[in-house]
Amino acid sequence: MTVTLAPATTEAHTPHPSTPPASTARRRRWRPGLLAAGAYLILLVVAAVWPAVLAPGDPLAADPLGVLEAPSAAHWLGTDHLGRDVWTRVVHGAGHSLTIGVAATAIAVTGGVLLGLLAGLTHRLADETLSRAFDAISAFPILLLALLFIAVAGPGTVSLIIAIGVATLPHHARVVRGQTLLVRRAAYVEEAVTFGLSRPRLVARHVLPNVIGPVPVLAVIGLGEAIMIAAGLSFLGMGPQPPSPEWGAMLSEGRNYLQVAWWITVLPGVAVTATVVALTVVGRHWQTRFDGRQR
Amino acid sequence: AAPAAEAAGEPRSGGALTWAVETEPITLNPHQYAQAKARLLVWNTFESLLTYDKQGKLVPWLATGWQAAPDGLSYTLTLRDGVTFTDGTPLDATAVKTNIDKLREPGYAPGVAAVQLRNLKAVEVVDPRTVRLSLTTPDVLILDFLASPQGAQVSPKSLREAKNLKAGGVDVVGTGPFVLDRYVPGQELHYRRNPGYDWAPPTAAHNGPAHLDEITYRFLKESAVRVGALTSRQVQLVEGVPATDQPLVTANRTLRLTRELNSGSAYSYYFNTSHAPFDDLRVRQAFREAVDVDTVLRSVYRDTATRAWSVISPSSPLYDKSLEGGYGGDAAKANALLDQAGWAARDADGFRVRDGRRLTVRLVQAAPYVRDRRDVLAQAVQAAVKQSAGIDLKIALVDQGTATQAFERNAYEVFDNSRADTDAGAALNLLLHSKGGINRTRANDPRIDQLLESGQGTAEETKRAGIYAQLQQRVVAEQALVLPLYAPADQIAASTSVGGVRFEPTAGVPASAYDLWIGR
Amino acid sequence: MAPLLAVEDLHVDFDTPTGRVAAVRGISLTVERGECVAIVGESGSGKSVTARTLVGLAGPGASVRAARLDLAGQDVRGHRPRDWRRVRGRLAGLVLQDALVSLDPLRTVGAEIGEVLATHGIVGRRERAGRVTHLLDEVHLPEPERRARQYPHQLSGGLRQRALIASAIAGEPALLIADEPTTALDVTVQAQILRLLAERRAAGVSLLLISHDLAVVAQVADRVLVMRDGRIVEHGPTARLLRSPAHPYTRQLLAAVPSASSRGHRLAASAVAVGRDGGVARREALPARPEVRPNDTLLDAAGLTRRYGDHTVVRDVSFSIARGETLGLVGESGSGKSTLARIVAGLLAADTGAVTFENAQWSGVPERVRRPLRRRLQLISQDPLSSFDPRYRVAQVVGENLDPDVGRGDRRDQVVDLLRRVGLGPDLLDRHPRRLSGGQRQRVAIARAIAPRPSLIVCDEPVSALDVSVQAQVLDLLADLRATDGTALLFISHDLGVVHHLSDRVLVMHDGAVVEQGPVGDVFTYPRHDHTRSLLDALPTLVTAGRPQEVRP
Amino acid sequence: MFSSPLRAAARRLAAGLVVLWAAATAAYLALLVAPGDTVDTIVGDGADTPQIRAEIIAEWSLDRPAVVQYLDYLRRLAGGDLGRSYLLQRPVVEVIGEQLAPTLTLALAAAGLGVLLAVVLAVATAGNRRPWLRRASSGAELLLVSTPPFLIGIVLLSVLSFRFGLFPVSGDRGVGALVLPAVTLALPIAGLLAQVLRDGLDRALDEPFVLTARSRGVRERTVLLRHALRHALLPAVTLAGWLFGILLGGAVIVEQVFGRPGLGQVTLTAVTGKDMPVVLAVVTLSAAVYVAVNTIADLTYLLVDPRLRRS
Ligand SMILES: Nc1ncnc2c1ncn2[C@@H]1O[C@H](COP(=O)(O)OP(=O)(O)OP(=O)(O)O)[C@@H](O)[C@H]1O
Ligand SMILES: Nc1ncnc2c1ncn2[C@@H]1O[C@H](COP(=O)(O)OP(=O)(O)OP(=O)(O)O)[C@@H](O)[C@H]1O
Ligand SMILES: [Mg+2]
Ligand SMILES: [Mg+2]
Repeated sequence: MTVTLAPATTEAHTPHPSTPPASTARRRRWRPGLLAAGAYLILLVVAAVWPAVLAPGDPLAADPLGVLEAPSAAHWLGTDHLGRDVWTRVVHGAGHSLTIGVAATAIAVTGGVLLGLLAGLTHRLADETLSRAFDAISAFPILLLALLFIAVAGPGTVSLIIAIGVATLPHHARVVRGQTLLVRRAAYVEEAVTFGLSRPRLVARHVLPNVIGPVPVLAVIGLGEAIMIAAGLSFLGMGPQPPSPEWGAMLSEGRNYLQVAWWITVLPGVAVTATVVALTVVGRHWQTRFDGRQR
Repeated sequence: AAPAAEAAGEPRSGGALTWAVETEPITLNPHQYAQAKARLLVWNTFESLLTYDKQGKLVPWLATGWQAAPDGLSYTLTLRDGVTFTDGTPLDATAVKTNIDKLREPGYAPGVAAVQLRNLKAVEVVDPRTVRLSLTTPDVLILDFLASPQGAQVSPKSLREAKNLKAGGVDVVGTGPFVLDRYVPGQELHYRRNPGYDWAPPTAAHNGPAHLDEITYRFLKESAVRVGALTSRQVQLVEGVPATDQPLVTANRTLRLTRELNSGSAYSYYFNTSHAPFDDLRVRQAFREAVDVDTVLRSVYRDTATRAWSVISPSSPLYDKSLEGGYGGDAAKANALLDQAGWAARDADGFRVRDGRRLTVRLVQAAPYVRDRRDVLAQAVQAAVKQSAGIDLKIALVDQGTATQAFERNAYEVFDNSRADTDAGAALNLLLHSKGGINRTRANDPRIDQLLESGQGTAEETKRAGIYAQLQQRVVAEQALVLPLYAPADQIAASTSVGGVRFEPTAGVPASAYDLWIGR
Repeated sequence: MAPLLAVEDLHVDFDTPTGRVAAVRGISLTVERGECVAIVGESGSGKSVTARTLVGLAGPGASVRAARLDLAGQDVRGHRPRDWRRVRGRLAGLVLQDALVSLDPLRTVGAEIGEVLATHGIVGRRERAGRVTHLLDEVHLPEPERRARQYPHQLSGGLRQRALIASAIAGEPALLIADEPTTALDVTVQAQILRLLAERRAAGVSLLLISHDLAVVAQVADRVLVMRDGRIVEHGPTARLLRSPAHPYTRQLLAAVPSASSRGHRLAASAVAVGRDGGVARREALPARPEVRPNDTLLDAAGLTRRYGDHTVVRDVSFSIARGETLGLVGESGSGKSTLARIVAGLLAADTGAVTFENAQWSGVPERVRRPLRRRLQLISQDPLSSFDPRYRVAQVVGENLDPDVGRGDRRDQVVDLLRRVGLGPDLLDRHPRRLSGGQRQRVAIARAIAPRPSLIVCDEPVSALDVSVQAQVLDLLADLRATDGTALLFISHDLGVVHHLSDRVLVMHDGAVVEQGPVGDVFTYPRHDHTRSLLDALPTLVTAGRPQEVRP
Repeated sequence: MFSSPLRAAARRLAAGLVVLWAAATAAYLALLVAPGDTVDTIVGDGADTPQIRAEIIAEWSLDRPAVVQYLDYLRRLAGGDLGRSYLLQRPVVEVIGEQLAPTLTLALAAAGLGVLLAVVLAVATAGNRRPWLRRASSGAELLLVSTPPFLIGIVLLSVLSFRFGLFPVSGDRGVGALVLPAVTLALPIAGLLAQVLRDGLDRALDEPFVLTARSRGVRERTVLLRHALRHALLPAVTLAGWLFGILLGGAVIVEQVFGRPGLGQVTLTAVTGKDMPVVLAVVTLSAAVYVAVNTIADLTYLLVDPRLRRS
C-alpha cells in the first residue's frame, strides 16, 4: 500500500508552538506545581479585575523626585524612570495584558472554530480554498504578520488584539478542521447513519460536540501564546501606548535603564513568564485529563 | 573645549579607532543630508566653502573669503588654492557651480532647492578661483547654506559617474581629511586618512593630514548597547549617551564624558492656536505654568539637560537671555488662568472640563524621529499637567506618515520640535513664519512674519540680534506660542586614551575625526 | 545435564500510578534442550510479561523476584544491563507478539537482521550481507537478496514474521521465545509459520511458544502450561492435557472452541458439562429458531463491484439472504469482506450492481429514501468502542437507537430491558463504555443493534477481538437473539470454526470474488474450490483426532 | 489511483505559488487600505512644499490608478524587482540583499544550536531513565518557551557582555558577536523542540520494534540513536515551517536587542516608517521562504520515511 504524501505533513499534526506534547504531561503528577499555577492565575485575575486590592496606588502617578529607586519598603519593586511605582504598574498591567490576550484568543478561537468547521464540513472546493487561505496567512511568521497589520492600522491596543487574533487564527482553524475531518470519518459518525439520523442532526449530535470538546484546552494554551506575542510586539513599540502599564511596554521602556535599574525590566518580564508558565501548566493538566477521558 | 587632551598626552599620528554612533545615515551624499546625527560623518570626507567659529561667526574654509554686494543681492567668493578632491579633480569655480546647479536640478534635492536656495537666481564663474551667487532678494541665510553639509563640495566627476548618487557611497568623493573606503550597510563605515590633505579650517586644532590612520564608525542604535560596548572596551568612542547611562561613564576612571549644546532651535512644545483650547492665550499660559520644567527635566535627564527659556538654543548668538525665569512652574497661576478661561469644572478623573468637553490636548510624535527620550519626557509632562492643573495631555507615538497626516488635518494641539540648524534664523523661518514649511502653531501674526523677514535680510550682527530678540519676546513672552523645554545637546563618551575629542563649533554636534588621536 | 531454562517461583510486579499490579505470581517452568514448551492462557494472564522477563526486558517499573532463574547454566538474577545484552539474541532470541510492527519501519529488513550480527560480532562486516541472505533463505523468504533491501512495509504479514524469526535466530540462540507468533496472521500463513518453527526445533533449537490458542500450540508443543491470572493452573504433555484436562479452567477453554461439532449448542462454560475423562459430555442445546424459508428473500445483492483506484476490491458478488437466515462470510484478510459488509449496510456505494432489502431498492437511492428502512438493518463491528460516540455513556449509546418518539422515562426502561436481554445489569447504565471489558462492550453494541428490532444484522467480525471464553458467551447471545427475534445475520469471520458453528449457509470470498457458496456443512465437508480447501487444510484442529497432529517437515 | 510522491511535491509547490500570490496580494491590499499618504512618508521629516510633493508624485508614479499600480507590482515581482524604498531611496533588492547575510547567519546558527541542544536534551532525558534529570529538563524547557526571547536576550547581554565582557555586543562581527544572539534565539527553539523530540522518543521507545531491538542485545544508546531518534525526528520535520517563523520573528527582536544589522532591523524600520516597498518585499520574501522550507520538509520526510515512497 502506498500512503500519499499529504497526511504525513498535514498541518493538523503540526504541534502548536506552545502545545505540550501529550505524553510528556502524561506521566507527570506534580500537584504542587499545578497548585501554584492555579493560585497565581487566581491572583492574576484579581489583579486584572480589581487591581486596587493588591496595589491601591495610581499606576500613572509620577514622582519626579523619586525616579529609579531600588526596591524598598515604600516601593516593593522600586520605581521607574518617571518615579512610578513598579509594583503598582505590574499589578495594573495584568488587566492590559490579560485583556489583550483574552480578546485576541477569543478572536482566534471563534474565527478558527467557525472557519475550521466550515472547511471540515463543506465540500472539497470550500475546504481547499479555506485551507489555502490558512496557508497564506501562516506563510507569514506570526510576528511579521502582526507587524504588517500594525503597519497598516497603526499601533495600539485594538490593532494589537486584532493582529494577534488574526495571526493565530489559522492554527486554531487547522486544528478544528483536522478534528472535524477525523470525527467525520470516525466509525461512530459514519455508522450513525444506520440509526436513521438525517445529516444535520448527525452533525449536530455527533460531530459538533466532539469537535468543540478540545477547544477550551486549546484556548487556554493559546492564551499563553497570545500574551507572549503581545509582549513581544509591545516591546517593539507596537502595542498600547505610554503611559499605559502594559508588561511588554514596561519591558521595552525599562530596557534602557537595565544597567542602572534592573527592576523596571526584569519584574514585568517575570510577570509575563509566570503567566505563560501558569497557563501552560494548567492547560496541560486539563489536556491530560481530557485525553484521559478520550482514551 | 577639549579637556580630554591632557589625559591622552600629546597629539600623535597613527592608529585606528572605533566609534559607535547611534544613527546609520540614510545617505552618504552630503547634498542629500537630512540627519543631524549624521553630520559628524559628513565632515570626514566632505567640506564646505565656509564654516562657523566658536562665536558663531562665519569663517573661511574652502573659500578664502566672500564679499556681499551692498544691495545684498549677490555674494562673491574666492576659492582656496591647491585643493583637490580625493579622486584628483581640482576644486575650482566650475566645480562649485556644478555642485550648486546640481542641487537645483529637479528631483535631485527638492528640499534644498525649495528652501535653502529659494532666493538664488544664478551661479556664475567669474574666474577659476572666483564664483558669484546672485539672489532674487537679500538673504543672509545663503551664507549659512554655504556652511551647511548640503553646501559641501562633491567632486564633479562623481556627480557624473557615481553608481547611486542619491545614496552616496565610496564612489561619491569630497575633499575631506578622510576617504571612505568601506561601507557595510547596517554595520559600519570605514575611513582611511587622506594623506594629501592640507586645508584644515581655522577652527581645527591642527593642520595637515589627520592624526588617525583609520577610523571605523559602527552603527549601534540602542544606547544601552553603545554604552555597554564602550564599558566593555569594544569601542573607544560613543556618541549619544542618555542621561541614565551617564553615571556608568562618569563612574569609570578610564572613560570621559563630554557634552555640548546644539545650535538652532531649542526643543519646545509648539501650541496649535488655530482651535480650542490653545486659541486662548490663557490656556497656553496655563499649560506652561502647569509644568515645572526643571523638575521634569531632572526626573528624566537627571541634571544633564540644560533648560531652555526661548525657542532659540542658549548656545546661539541670537539667544535672548532676558526671557529666563519669566514664566512657568506656578501651578496656582495655571489653575487660576484655567478657571478664568472657563475650564473650571472637573470630571471624575480629575480633568478639567468645559461644556462637557474635557481639556484634552494631543501631542503627536513621529516615532522614527523621537530622540533623547522625548517620549519619556512627554510622559513626564503628561503626568505634571494632569497633577497640577487637570490638563489631559494625550500622547500619540505614530509613524511619520500618520503624524504628517495629523498635522495636515489639524488634528493636534501640541507639536514638538527642535532644529539643529547652525543659524537659528533658518529654523525659525520654517517654524514660526505664517508661510513656514512647518508652522505648526498655525499662528498668523504679521508682526512675527515681519520680524523674521527683516532678520533674514539683515547682515549686520548686532542689528540682527536685536531683531531676533524682539521676535523671541513676541513669541515666547507675549503670545506664549511655545513651551521651550531644553537645549538639545550631544554627548561623547570616550576612552581617556583618545585625544582631540571635540564638538563642531556653533553646531554643537560631535566634530569629525580630523583632530582625534590615540595617546600612549 | 541441567535444563536449558529453569524458572522457579517467578514473580513480576508492576508499580503503576494506580497501585501495584502483580502480573506474574510465582510460576515455575523448565525447558529442556531441544524441547518445545507452550504457555497458553487468556488475555492478560501474564504470558508476555513472562516471556519478556526471561530476557530481562520486563519493562519499566517492573520488579522481578525468583527462587531460580537459570538460562543455559547461568544464574541471570543478578545480571546488570551489560550482562543482559550478552544474553539477548545470543542465548535467547525473542519473537515479539506484534509481528506487524516489530521491525523498525525506517530500516531495511537486512539492516535489522544485520544488527544482531554486528552487536554480537558474529560475522565480520564484509560477510554480513551474505549471512543475512542465508538467514532469510533459512526462513524460506523468497528472493532473500532483494527482500533484504526492502522495508518492512513492503512485506506481507507472513513475510514480516519470517524476517522477524530470522532476526531472532541470527545470533544462533539455544532458546527461541515466540510470543503469539501467529496471532495476526491468516490461517494459511499461520500454518506456514508453525511449520517453520517446527523446523527450527528440528535444527536443535529449544522453543518456548506462547499463544492464547490451544489449537495452535497443539501442533508443535511437547508440553503445555496453562496460565491464568499470573499462575500456572495446569501443565503436562500436550496429548494428555488435551485429552484429559484436569483443571476446570482448561476444560472450559477446550469446550468454548466453536466448531462443526458444537453447532446448535451453547459454548459458554455454564452450559457445558465436562465428562470424567475431560471431554465434553453434554452441551445445552440452543433454543429452537423459527423456520427459515429459503424463498422468503430479505436481502438480495446482484453483481456488486467496488473499485478503489485501479484496484478492484469486490468483484461481481451476488447472493441473497432469506428472512431469519444466518449467512456466514469467510475469506482471508483483504479479500473484501468488510467492503462488502459496508455496501450491504448502505454505508458505501457499489460501483455497479444493486441491492434490494425488504423488497425495496436499497442501493443507488438517495439517503432520504433509505432512511425509513434504516432501522430494519443494523451493524455490529469488530471494534465496538470506535462505533460509540466518545462522549456517550451506556444509556445514551443504547438509547440513541430507540424510536425517537419514545418518551424520556420509557426510554430508560427500554434501555434497561435491552441491556437485560444481552445479559447486562442496569448498574452499567451510567458507566462509560471505555470502562467496560471487551465482552461487555460488544454486548452493548448488540443491545444497540437490536433496539429497533431489525430484520437483518450485519456482523463484521464481532468476536475476532475476544478471548475464546468471552467469544463463547457472545456467540451464545447472538444465537439466542436470532431464535427469539427471528433476525437474519450476515456473519463475517475469518475463523472457519466460528462460521461453521453459527451459520446456515456460507460464502467464501477470495480476492474480492465469491468463489464458493452453499450450506455450511456441504461447503466445509466437500469443498469444491481450491481456495476453500486450502483454508480448511490450514485450519489447526485439536479435537478431530483427539491428539495433536504431529507437524514435521 | 495513488499519486506519486514527486507529483505530490509538485502539487505542493503549485499550491505554494498560489499561497505566495495570495500573500503578496493580501499584503498589497493591506497597504492600499492603510491610512496615511505615501507622499507624506516620502516627504518624511524634511521640508514640505507643494512643489516638492508634485515632484515626488511624478517620480514615484503615484498618480496612476491602484489597479495599474497593482498589476505593475505583480509584473515587477515576477521579474524579481521589488521596487524602491521610500525612506532609503534605494532599490529594495539592494537594501534586503545586503542585510540578508547577517540574518541568515544568525538564523542558521540559532537553528543549528537549537536543534543540537534539543536533541541532546531529549536524548538524555527520554525514557524514564533519570526521572530527576527529566523533570529538571522539562521544567527548564517550559521556562524557556514561556520567557519572552527579548528578556533572555537583554539579560544575557547585560550580564555576559556588559558586566563580564565575555562576548562582544555589537554588530555582525565575527563569531564572538554571534554567540549571544544565536543563543537567545536558539533557547526557545530548543525548549519546544526538545519537548516534541522527547515526546517522539518516548512514543518510539514504546514501540514493539524497539523492544525487538533490545531483545537483540543492542545497547540502550544505540536503541535511542539508531532506532528511536529517527522516528522522533519525523514529527519534528513538520515543525520546519514553524521553526522558520520563530527564526524570522525572533530575528526582528534579537537584532533589535543586540543592535545587529539584518532583515529584522530592516523590517522594523520599514514598518515604523511605513516604508511600504520594503515591508512588501519582506513579507513576500518570507512567504516564499516559508513555501520553500515546507516543500523541502516534505521532501525530507519522503527521504527519511520509506513508507511514503511508492513501492
Ligand atoms: N508495563 C506494565 N505496567 C503495568 N502493568 C503491566 C505492564 N505490562 C503488563 N502489565 C499487566 O500485566 C498483566 C499481564 O500482561 P501480559 O501482557 O503478560 O498478558 P498476556 O497474557 O500476554 O495477554 P495477551 O494475550 O493480551 O497478550 C496485565 O494485567 C497487564 O495489564
Ligand atoms: N477506503 C479504501 N481505500 C482504498 N483501499 C481500500 C479502502 N478500503 C479497503 N480498501 C482495500 O480493499 C481491500 C479489501 O479490504 P477489506 O477491508 O474489505 O478486507 P477484509 O476482507 O475485511 O480484510 P480483514 O480480514 O483484514 O478485515 C484491501 O486490500 C484494502 O486495502
Ligand atoms: Mg501477550
Ligand atoms: Mg475486515
